[in-house]
Amino acid sequence: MTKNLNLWVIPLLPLIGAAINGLFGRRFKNAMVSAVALLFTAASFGWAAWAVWTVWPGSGIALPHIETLGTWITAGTFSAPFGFYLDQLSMIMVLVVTGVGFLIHIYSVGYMAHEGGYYRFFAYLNLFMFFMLTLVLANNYLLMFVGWEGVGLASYLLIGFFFLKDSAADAGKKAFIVNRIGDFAFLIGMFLIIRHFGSLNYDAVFGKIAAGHFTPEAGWGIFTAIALCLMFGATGKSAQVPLYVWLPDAMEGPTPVSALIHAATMVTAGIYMIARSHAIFNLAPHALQIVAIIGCITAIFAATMGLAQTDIKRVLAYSTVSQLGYMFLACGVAAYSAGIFHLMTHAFFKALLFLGAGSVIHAVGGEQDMRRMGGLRKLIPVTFWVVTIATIAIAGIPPFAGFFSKDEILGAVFHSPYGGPVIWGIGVLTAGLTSFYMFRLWFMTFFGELKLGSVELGEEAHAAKAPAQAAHGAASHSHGHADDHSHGHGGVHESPWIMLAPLVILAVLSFVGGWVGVPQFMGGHNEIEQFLAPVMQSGPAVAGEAVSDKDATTSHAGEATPENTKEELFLAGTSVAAALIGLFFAYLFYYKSPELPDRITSKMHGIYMMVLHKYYVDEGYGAIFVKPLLALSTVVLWRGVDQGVIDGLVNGAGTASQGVGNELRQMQSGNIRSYAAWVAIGGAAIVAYMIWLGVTR
Amino acid sequence: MVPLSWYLILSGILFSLGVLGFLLKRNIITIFMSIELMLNAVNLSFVAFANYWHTHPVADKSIVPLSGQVFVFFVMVVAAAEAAVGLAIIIAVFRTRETLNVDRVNLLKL
Amino acid sequence: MNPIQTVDYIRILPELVLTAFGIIIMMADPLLKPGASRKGLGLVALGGTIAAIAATFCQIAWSARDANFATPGWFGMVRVDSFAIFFHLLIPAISAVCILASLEYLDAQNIRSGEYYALILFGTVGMVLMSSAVELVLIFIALEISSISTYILAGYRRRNAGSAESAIKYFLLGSFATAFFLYGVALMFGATGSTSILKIGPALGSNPGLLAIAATALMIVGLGFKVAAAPFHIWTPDVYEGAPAPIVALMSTGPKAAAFAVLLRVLFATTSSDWLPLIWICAALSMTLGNFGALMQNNVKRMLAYSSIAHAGYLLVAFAASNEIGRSAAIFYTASYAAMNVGAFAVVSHFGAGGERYVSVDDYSGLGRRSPLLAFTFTIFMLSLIGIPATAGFLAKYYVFNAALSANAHPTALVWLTIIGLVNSAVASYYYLRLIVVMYMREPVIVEAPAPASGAMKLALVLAAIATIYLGVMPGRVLTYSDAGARDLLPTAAAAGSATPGSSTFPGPVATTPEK
Amino acid sequence: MNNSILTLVTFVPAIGALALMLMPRNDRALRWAALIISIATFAISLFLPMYYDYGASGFQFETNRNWIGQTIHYHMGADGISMWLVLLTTLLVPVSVLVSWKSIHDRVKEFFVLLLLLEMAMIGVFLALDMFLFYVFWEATLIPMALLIGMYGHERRVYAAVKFFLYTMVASVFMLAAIIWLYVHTGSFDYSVIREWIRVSIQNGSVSGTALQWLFLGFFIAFAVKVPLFPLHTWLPDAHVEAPTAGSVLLAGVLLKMGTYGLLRFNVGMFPDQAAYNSSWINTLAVIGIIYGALVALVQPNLKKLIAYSSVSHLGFVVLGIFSLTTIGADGAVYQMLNHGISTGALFMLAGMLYERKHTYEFKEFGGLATPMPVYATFFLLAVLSSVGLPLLNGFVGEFLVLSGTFQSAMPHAMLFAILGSSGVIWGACYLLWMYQKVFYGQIHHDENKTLPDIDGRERISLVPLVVLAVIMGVASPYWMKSIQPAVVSTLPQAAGVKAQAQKDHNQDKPDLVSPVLPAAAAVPNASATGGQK
Repeated sequence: MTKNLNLWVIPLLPLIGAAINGLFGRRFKNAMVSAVALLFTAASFGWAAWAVWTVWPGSGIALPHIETLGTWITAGTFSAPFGFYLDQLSMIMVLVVTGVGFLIHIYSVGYMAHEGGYYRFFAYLNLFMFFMLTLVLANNYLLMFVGWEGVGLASYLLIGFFFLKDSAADAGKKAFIVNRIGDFAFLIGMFLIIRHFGSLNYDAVFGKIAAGHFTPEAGWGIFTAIALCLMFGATGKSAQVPLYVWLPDAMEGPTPVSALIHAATMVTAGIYMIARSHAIFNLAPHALQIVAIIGCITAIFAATMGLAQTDIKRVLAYSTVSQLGYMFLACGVAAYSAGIFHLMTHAFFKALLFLGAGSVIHAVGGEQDMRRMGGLRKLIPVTFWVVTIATIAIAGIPPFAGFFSKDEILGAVFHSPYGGPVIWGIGVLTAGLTSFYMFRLWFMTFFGELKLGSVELGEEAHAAKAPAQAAHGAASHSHGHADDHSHGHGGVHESPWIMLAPLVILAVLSFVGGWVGVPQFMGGHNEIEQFLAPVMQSGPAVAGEAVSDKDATTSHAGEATPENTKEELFLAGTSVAAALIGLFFAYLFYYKSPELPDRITSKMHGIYMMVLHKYYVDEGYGAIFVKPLLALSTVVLWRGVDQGVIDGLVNGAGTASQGVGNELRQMQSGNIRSYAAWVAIGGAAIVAYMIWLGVTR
Repeated sequence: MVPLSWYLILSGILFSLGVLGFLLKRNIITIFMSIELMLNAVNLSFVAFANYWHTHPVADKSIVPLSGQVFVFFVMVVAAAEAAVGLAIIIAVFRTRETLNVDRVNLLKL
Repeated sequence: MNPIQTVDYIRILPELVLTAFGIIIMMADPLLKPGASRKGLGLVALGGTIAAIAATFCQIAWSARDANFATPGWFGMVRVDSFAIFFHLLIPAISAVCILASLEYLDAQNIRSGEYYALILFGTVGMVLMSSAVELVLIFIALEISSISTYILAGYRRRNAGSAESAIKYFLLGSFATAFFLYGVALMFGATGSTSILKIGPALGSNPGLLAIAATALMIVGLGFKVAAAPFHIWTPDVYEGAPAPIVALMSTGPKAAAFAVLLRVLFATTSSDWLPLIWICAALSMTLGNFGALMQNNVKRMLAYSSIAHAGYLLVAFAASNEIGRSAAIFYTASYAAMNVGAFAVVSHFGAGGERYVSVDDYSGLGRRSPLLAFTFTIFMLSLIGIPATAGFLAKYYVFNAALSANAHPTALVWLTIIGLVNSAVASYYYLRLIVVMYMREPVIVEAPAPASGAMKLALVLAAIATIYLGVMPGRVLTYSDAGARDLLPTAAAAGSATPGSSTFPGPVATTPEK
Repeated sequence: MNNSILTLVTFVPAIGALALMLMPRNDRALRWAALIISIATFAISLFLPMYYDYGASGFQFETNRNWIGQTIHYHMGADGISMWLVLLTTLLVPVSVLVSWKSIHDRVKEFFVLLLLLEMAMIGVFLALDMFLFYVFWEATLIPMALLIGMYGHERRVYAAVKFFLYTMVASVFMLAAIIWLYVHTGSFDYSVIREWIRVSIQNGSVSGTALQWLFLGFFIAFAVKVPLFPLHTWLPDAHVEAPTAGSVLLAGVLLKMGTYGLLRFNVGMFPDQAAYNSSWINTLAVIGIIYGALVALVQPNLKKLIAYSSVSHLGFVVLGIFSLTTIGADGAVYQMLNHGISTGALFMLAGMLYERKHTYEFKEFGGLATPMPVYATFFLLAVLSSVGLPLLNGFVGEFLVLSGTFQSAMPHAMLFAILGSSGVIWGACYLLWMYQKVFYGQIHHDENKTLPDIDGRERISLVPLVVLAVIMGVASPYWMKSIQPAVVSTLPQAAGVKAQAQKDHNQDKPDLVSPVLPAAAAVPNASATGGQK
């Protein structure tokens, strides 16, 4: 049974919203702008929900459900359609994107109420929704790439929303360019797919793999190459090592943007892409191994960087990077459904954390430095409670959402040939660190004394704050309004309900969201894994190594033998213990004896400075890539080759010609007798030549 | 009988003398005379050749070998015309430059 | 039978007409008040040139009726074939435009003498005769007629030292070179017993003796001088700079065309092609010396003089090709070059104003603003000289190089010559472009506006411009003429004479009659 | 109609120019007249896609009559490649007229006359099928352009104009030599005749490879300078910086396309073997151009110079696509020609509008302009995104196809070229976003910039067609491809010497057979039947 769901409407609705607001929004009142934006986002969510409900397994509609609207690009034998693809994977994604997106839209109505460029913000936000939905609904890589690049654009625009601030403009540009480096690899990956499959359509590509045309022996190199290219593309979008550097800077954008794009949706695109391409990855064990390693490194690396941050949003940013590392790790051990599961729960609690942080920032009048916060528990109780839920969720304490998904991943890692105990150990350590820095944030923000304006901040914070304050004067007069609100509130105040309502909904989801994946040893059915199973098994029954690890993951999820259960319980217990240890240290350092951190940092100054400066990665990239490149371009290529060598040759030829001309005309002495001599000599030469010719003949 | 080549060599020497005169003399009039010398050298050739062809008739009867002697008259007429014009020009030069030294007639150059 | 028939008079009708008009002017001049404008005489002269053209049409009509018209007349001295007729049309046309340009010029320079026009006509007689003469001594005489006239005309700005210097240089060096030519004629006479071009070819065969070779060399020297080919080009810049601009227009095109005609007749008289390497070298040298010499010139007349050396070089490329296409290309080139160069010098002569004050490149600054039409026409001529398509200069160059590349003899050498030529024409575009640049892209340095062009000048410019464009866009008819001329040049055709009447018939009336 | 339409399109601008010449010097009337003439030309040119027979390949609307003698013909014809380039030209000219409305106030008449003459020549270049005619039009573009730069440009305009002229003049004489050589040996100037002659001659061995190589190079150098291909590009930045806005728009939009068009039509179309033989180093130059142009653009302190170098980079893609010698690559190259005309044309127009307000292109004079000029900033952003190759805008389609085609190409090192070329997407983002930030973001440092007026209705009208086209061409490429593709297929090599390529194209029909590393796949029938879920 087929049914036309008109899937194209889902992305198109936000696009219409964006177009309306973008073209006419300047003349609209704020209410009108938000009405348009919300209406189209809600409609998109509604349509998506209806479509998902219609094709829900058991409805009799075959999945994946593919709809093609027309041809987008065709050349030679290659063609790419405007095609949409709905299966269990994209169902989850489309619901998360539209659902969380809609909530964040609502929140933004309150949060952005006093900012200039209100219409612009919502236009961009809707534009983002359009591209993100295109990304998850596309039925081919090229259309996915449309969304892929498009969300990059939206991210660029939204990060640079406060474009009067140089730091914001820089961050937007950085995000786009770093993403483009990943996109470059994605492009190459697509070329490889075209070369070997002749198409970019999922059904064609995966169909061929499923049909068993390729054995790992024959296709090993190709699949590894494709998988590595796609993976590198994903490291850009999903902020993995080495391309994660843009995400922390992206916090220059308004907080709802951070929540939507840089936590819940866009950054998970890479995970989605790998999960979508699992059929390819399964045939490329080396690539999987690399994915796992990158995910692992990113997770621990970002977690350590998160330890020393004092900017509330930056802590969350590094946390996001770290959690994305988890998801990457999940993909790397071929536990794709676990990755998607974590993606979903992460979307809930991380969006909640960002929005909560936004609410805090809103409450304290634009302050983002946690050292100036404290004791907000009483002043903004609703925010406090929702953030608490989110913090527990991300720390991985049961029965909150984060626990289930994280446990799922760690379990898979432990069993997988690409994971193993070492990587698992790092994962657990990361879990502990996560718990530590999240509770650190929690304690610093909500407990102790409110220290607004009273604390002498370190040089770092000054440096970071300076441009923002410099920008402030101009910003308050124009629509490019910085995050720090200027509608001077005397004291701290709770956010309006339009902002709190989404927080509450997300809090509920953060709490219950994990229950769809309760593992069997706990008496659950792990619904999400079963739900996704048809997609993840649409890949081939592959031979050799890939099959064995596939077996490993499925056995882990599928059957529940007694030994298994014991082991699972041990694993789960370890990760919960790590979370609790993290909580304890956070309590110790930031609640019980707040002077302790300073003592420790003064003792381990070198390491602390390194962590505080994020391992000098940005500086390193600058010194290794950016500066030499600019110097090369300016000195060698432009001034040297272009103006020096090439133009030098060209102009030199001109000057030389003139010189020759000048020399030649010296012949023209003006003296008749010398002229006659020329004629005579010429004549003599000609006669001599002719006679020589005649004589020799 | 004097062979043809003697005349031709003489003619060549005269012609070369004319050329050398042109190249070496500075007075415009002298130079002009040198040109006349060259023309007359040619005339000598004409006459010599005419005589030669007169004694060595060619197959083609339409060729009139005597024409060589007639040519000399043409050349002389032309030379006379040239002399008239040339002297006029020399006078014009003298008027403007007040010199007949050819080396000083070098306003136009490069 | 009277050796001189009526048809013989038809064969020299243009010369006769021109001479008659010249004499009328000479006789009328003393009757006019001294110091009065001689414009009337100029108009008479103009009438003379037009009459000469009409006379040529008479020849064309005659040739259509009389198949023997193209056989040599006047005791085998004059041969009016399509080749000659081409130049009979071209040369009086050049003179006509130069006279038109002179009408204004003489008033501007305050020159009041009628002989000027008479001399132009006599010079034209010489040139016209050169193209139809097939007898070396007659060629010599015709050459002298045209030369002596131009010697005088070159010095016509009597109060100007430069003009006198120009005249004396031209005169002395011209005579010098003519002596070489004459010596060549004498040697050729010695080698073959004849001075008729039509007879020396068969007499020499394909393996001429030493004497004939030396004779050819000497004639090349003389004619090379007249066409300003390197290394005999050296007089050109000085003479052109000093001579009156309209006269430069004439002598850079008319005598040159005629000399090229003679060169064509002489060089292709024999089947021997010993001279090919020489012409190759001359062509390469002329192009290079001319173009590079022009690069640094600041005086427009002098620059155009160097340019004319370069163009002689391009023309010689066609000679070097040594095939029928090449000969046709050479004939076409003379016409094209005449059109654009006469036009260019007409502009120079108008713009130079009294005493030819404004002849430096800088003086042309902002001309596009001060006198848009003058600048526009000048631009057309410059573009044509560069060789931009849709102008005569381009097609002329194109045919030349086409000929060089289709040559069977020495193909490699000719490919190189073509490349030298093409690179040269690219280099050349710099200095022509410089004039366009200053006219349109610089602000004027002279404040006074150029005097408005007189009607005659306008007519001259328009005629030249139209001819330039016409030859560039619709050259078809002129090309058929030049092709026919090239065919008639061939010694075999000439020897066959009446045997192949079709080839010696000027195609003009044949082609045009059905249309009328 | 069908065989006079091309003549009409080509010469209506010329007639218009003549009419303008005869008009009195009333600037307002002249502007309107120029606008009307150029719009009329555009309207006439719209007949081409309307009456184009999309089912057929080969040339259409042909007209062929004797011009000079029997051999030089007035032979015009359009195929899917030239038709769209003509439309691009006729679209950009009215836009250029609009954009020059106020910025040209001195010698208005000459300006528009030159503009229309230029249009005629450019259209002629794309439509001429007789090599002689082609060359005539080719050279005829030179003068109006040089004059436009030299008469209406900025400070160093004379240097730029002369450099432009000499560079292209020197290069095109080699093409002339090659054309003459071909004529001498074939007795014809007709494109198809010569093409056929070369094909036959290669088969029966009557023409040497050396000769063909020289001919190839003769054409190549003329086109490479026009493209411009590294290292022959240095005229371009100067010409662009100094040219008036309309000049830049047409220079980048159309004139550069003449080079790539020539490469495709003549170098690849006539000398397939040589194209394959030389593809390595040409592609190397193209890739160097892509990266080099981008890197140099990255450090330019001048808006227009940056865009000029970006053209070097973008045209590198086009050359790469052409010399991939694949259908996909060449399709993409043709599409990219159109895209570049639109996006870079728009960028130059935008730069010109800024110049009208600020009289400088230096970045240090700008900054923060998004605040006073929001509409302008939006248009600029769209143009930048189109240029940067964002999907759903036109630039992406072309770039993707070019790179994809190169990647699939059988030419040596094609994959390496494709990968290096793909890095262009990174560089493009770098310099274009850097530019955008310099102009629009940050604080306003110059007080006078705070009150800069946003673009007015005329300027918007001139920009809208380009921006709208950028979007449409980004989503509806098949509309263009259906005519481009057959033309490209019939232009690309079919000669014996490029069998490898033919084999390659053949293989692409059956992707299963493609990969040498996947031999197991060969025996299995098309998999999508079993794998696709329908």
